[in-house]
Amino acid sequence: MSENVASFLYLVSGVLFIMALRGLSHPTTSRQGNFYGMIGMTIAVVTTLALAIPSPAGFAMILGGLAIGGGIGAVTARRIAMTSMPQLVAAFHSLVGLAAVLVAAAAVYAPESFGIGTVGAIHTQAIIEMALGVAIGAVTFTGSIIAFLKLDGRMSGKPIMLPFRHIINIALAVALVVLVVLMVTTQSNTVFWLIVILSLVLGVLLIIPIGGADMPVVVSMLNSYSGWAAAALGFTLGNLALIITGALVGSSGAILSYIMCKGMNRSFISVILGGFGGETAAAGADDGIQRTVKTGAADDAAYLMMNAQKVIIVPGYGMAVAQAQHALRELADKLKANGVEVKYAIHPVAGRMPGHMNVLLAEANVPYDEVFELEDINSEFAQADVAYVIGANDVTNPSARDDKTSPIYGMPILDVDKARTCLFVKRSLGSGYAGIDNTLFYKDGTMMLLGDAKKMTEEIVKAMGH
Amino acid sequence: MSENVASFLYLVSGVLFIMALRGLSHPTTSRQGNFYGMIGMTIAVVTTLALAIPSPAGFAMILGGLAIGGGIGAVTARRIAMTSMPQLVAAFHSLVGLAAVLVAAAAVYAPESFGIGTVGAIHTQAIIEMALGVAIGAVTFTGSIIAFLKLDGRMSGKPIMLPFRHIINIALAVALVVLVVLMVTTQSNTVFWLIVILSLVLGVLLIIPIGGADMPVVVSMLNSYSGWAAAALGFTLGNLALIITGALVGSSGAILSYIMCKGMNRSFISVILGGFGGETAAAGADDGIQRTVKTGAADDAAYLMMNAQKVIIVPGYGMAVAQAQHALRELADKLKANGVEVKYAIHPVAGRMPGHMNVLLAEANVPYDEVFELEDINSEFAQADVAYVIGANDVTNPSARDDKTSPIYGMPILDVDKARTCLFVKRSLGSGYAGIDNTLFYKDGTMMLLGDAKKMTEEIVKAMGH
Amino acid sequence: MEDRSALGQAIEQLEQAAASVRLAFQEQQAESVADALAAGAGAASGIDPFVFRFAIFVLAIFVGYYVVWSVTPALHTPLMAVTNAISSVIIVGALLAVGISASGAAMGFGFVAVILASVNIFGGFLVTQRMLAMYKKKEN
Amino acid sequence: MEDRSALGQAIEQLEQAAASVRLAFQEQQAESVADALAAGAGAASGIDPFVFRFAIFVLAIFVGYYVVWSVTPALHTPLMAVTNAISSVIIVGALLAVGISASGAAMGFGFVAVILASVNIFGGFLVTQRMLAMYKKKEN
Ligand SMILES: NC(=O)c1ccc[n+]([C@@H]2O[C@H](COP(=O)([O-])OP(=O)(O)OC[C@H]3O[C@@H](n4cnc5c(N)ncnc54)[C@H](OP(=O)(O)O)[C@@H]3O)[C@@H](O)[C@H]2O)c1
Ligand SMILES: NC(=O)c1ccc[n+]([C@@H]2O[C@H](COP(=O)([O-])OP(=O)(O)OC[C@H]3O[C@@H](n4cnc5c(N)ncnc54)[C@H](OP(=O)(O)O)[C@@H]3O)[C@@H](O)[C@H]2O)c1
Repeated sequence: MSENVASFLYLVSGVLFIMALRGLSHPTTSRQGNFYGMIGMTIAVVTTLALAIPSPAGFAMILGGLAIGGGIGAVTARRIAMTSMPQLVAAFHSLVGLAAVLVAAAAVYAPESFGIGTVGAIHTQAIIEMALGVAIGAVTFTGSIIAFLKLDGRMSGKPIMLPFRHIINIALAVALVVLVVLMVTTQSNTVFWLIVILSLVLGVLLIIPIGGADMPVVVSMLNSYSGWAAAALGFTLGNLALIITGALVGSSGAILSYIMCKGMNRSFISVILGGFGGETAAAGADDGIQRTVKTGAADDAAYLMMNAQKVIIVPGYGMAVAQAQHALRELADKLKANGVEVKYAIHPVAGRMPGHMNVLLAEANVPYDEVFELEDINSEFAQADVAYVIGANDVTNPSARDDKTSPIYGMPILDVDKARTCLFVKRSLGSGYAGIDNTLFYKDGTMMLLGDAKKMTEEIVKAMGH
Repeated sequence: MSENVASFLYLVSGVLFIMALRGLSHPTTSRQGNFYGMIGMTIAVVTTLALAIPSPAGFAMILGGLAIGGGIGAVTARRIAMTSMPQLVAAFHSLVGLAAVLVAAAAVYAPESFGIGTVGAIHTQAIIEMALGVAIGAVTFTGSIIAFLKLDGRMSGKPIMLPFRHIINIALAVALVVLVVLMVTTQSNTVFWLIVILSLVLGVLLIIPIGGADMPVVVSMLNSYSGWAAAALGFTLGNLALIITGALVGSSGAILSYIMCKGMNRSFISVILGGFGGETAAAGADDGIQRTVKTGAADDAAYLMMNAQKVIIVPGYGMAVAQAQHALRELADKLKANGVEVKYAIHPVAGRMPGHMNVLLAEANVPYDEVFELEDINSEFAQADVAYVIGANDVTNPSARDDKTSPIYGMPILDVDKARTCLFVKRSLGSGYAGIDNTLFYKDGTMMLLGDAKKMTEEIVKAMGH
Repeated sequence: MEDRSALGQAIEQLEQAAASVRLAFQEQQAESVADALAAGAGAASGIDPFVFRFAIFVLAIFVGYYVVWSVTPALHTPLMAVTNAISSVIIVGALLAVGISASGAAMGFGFVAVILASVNIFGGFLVTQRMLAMYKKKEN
Repeated sequence: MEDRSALGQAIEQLEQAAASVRLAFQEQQAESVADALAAGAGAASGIDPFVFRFAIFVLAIFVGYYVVWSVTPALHTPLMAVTNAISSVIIVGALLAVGISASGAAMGFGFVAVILASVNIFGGFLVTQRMLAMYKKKEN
């Protein structure tokens, strides 16, 4: 295959990737989009094999690699619980980062095969592009591993704040620049591996000071990084598919990070500088003033909801923890069977990942046209009889709306307090992710249903059955 | 300047053009966007002059050309009435089309200067690209002239339907393909000019069967064509600025045509096949059934509005014809001074051009945050005391909503019939662009204010002054 | 003369590339052939620039699609005016025709094209500016 | 061997280009120099491919920006999964390393990279498919 044809096909695969993302603009077109993505990847792989036809041995290795990797990937994809998606994505990113490092290493050891010079005489431009790619790739690798460990609970979510960490990081960055210059002049493999090692260390140092709860932003940021690494290597290899895809992935991660930070009303800088959200502050009932809380049992909740005309369900992180989505769906079915109008209201940062609640509700077969975003449903709380808040907390906290001194002031919230009755399912009066007290618990119209989200919901369903 | 630097600068100017369009996503950023566009154009021009430094004589000619053209352009831009924008845009497109033809001609006569071969030995690929560019450019030229003449009333808007016109057009298209092949083989200038002439004829033939009222869609389509012509020549000249800009302009025109057709609930094909909207059918009062119409005078209207709490103004094509926007603004000011809430409701295809009403209201200094689009205001008519419909007709016609047999069935409309009282300012009970009767005129809550939009509005203002 | 030295460089690069390719070819070593080809890539890429231009064209269509859909309907009339103005970037071709062409006819065509395009450039941007200046916020 | 004839052609083109440029340069005629340079453009464009690639990169960033903003928030989790899957197009580099490289070390690196990237490709697309299959419309 000529290079021209190959480049054209790489462009086609880039366009298919664009269409893959475009498909995600609506649930009905999304599966087709994913399919475009698969075709794009197939075209990229086949084109590469046709462009540089491997030796039989090489071909065998490639097939073997695809089989091993594909097998692991397929099994993982089938087995993983939907609630572990954040961890999975973090783990996958680390693989992309490491793959980028290895591709760069291969290019250093066999520059001829990539058309970037000969051993000891690699073109300067290629070295610089490659160094960028390898550094970003290595940071992505170790950074994602830390994020994975924190998200999976295998490492404490507590921020680890080294003394002088900013100075250390800056020193590392300077050292990296010096090493790249050295690499251009000496063309030494040792220098290359030094770059890799320093970047790996940098990846760890950048992520450990960030609290476990901020990991979703980090995962998205690392997603962006993996894109830029791919694009940088795309320049080295002169490969259009890599350049286009890298830019797409880079934008995607950056935009999702931005959306998350905006939804939390925090600046991106403050997130990546770290030190936030390590331990959830034990706020709540202990703040001096004695306030009354109305608690209720499953029976009360069942009675209230069965006699309502309109119920709006507000899921949050607690629903994910308790895996309560299926029970919730049953509850909604019961209500609908009794002629109650049921809608779901999703806050942009409910849960711990963008779209977290949507994917769980989808898993429980909740039709997506019953699920509404904040702007579209917020005005309806005033007409609702019951707001059933299940495992959500911060996203309902009225201090974000009313209290200028609150750390989350300015973040948009779901106006559950406008509903006639507000049912709160959670295990305690403790606070959520942001660690601040929720005054709603002490409001007249609120009834707390203390307990695990799944158990409580199941009990309510049972109580309805009578 | 090296070609590399030049290409980079062309890319910069392309990006600036993207930012120019991006700026138009909001009125506050739009002026900055236009400024980016100017900088982009300056960079493109200066880069070209630096890349291929002209002789002193050539330089003088260029300056002269810029001065003459710039002068004409600037004066036109200053003098033109806002109501003549459709004509102006059509006239300008014809210039772009002709310029594209001339650039292609220059390339044929002096291929060396453009790096596409030598006289008599122009590269095949370049010829094909150029032929595409010149054909589209020529069609744009004559097509835009016809559109201009029809819009400016210098030519009847009546569709001119030649017999066998589809066959003639197809024959012309086939002839063009044959000529391009001939051009590749013979490299003859005569063949080039034949291509130009046939394309000019084709441009005329394509547009004359389209009724005057459909000209806005045509103008937008020709806008798109001028973009594709520029892009085709961009390939010939290997110029990034032309390629990027051509694609932008091409998309832009296509999307606007699509929006207009969708807003009118007609297919693009049916528009360009022509034969619609030549003579406005004299529908209305003459359809057999005797129906009663309540008419009113300026005093009645003034009384109704001054005692309203909320008035929604619905402007249409008649406001543009009568140039009533300034009087309308005065009326709104009077109402607001009396504590009446005033809003403007704009239908996507009100007037004869996308955004036609908005630009006229803006000219009359109506603040843009009092002006609402259909989706955002339609639910408010139910709470409005008065809907003041000034020169609009089709966009309020309830048969689009209720009557499945109506030719405009399915087109979204402004629900002015939901307002307590609906005041209709127009000169007669005649129909509008679509030529169909409006049942609203005979409704109970409707009062017709027959007369010229501007005069009637001024009289109402006077009546309010009492 | 800057032009001449640039040309000189180009020739040198081309010749080097050709020489190294020839050498590699003769030695029949697949790896070094590929390398040598790539070595000349600065001056002589193995990929036809048309492919790159086509990729740029395709991506620009995507950008155009999205950027135009993001334009607010209230500004559709200025959008028509401003796209008209920027489509006259065709003036680039006209400038080349006038500036460096050898043929008198080509210069003439170019000159007329410069005039037409500049009517559009100045007319288009100024009329857009005039329109946009009218779009105001409440009370100012 | 197809490879060899392609190389032969490339050499020929390069040499022709070099020769014609040299000729033109000697004759010192600005026009024909430009033409000759352009004549060689098929094999040897005057523009560094880096510039084109950079243009493609910039436009792709714009496309990415718009296309990702158009993703509905409800599908942000699948978006993360699918972008992860497509970012493993880095496998292209790994395939080159395994397939045509001379160095054993490079092959080894490439092999591991192929494995890692394919975990991602299969895992990413399949998990996305699994997720998307769950998004249903009312009553079906
Ligand atoms: N979505 C994103 O992209 C994203 C990313 C990063 C950060 N965040 C942040 O995450 C927060 C999301 O808000 P949210 O309202 O969804 O969650 P939240 O404010 O963190 O509150 C979750 C609540 O669920 C309860 N809970 C935990 N386990 C439970 C169980 N098994 N059964 C019942 N309840 C349980 C907890 O209360 P108890 O302990 O009393 O049970 C907790 O108060 C926001 O502050 C947001 O800024 C979101
Ligand atoms: N905006 C676009 O992009 C676009 C493009 C192409 C087509 N269109 C079509 O244009 C139509 C626009 O709807 P529209 O409601 O704005 O206009 P319309 O339906 O065409 O009605 C305009 C009305 O204004 C009245 N009128 C004319 N001159 C007047 C004057 N001097 N004073 C007072 N009234 C006057 C006319 O009635 P009298 O004769 O009784 O006075 C006429 O019925 C739609 O059918 C749309 O599909 C729009």
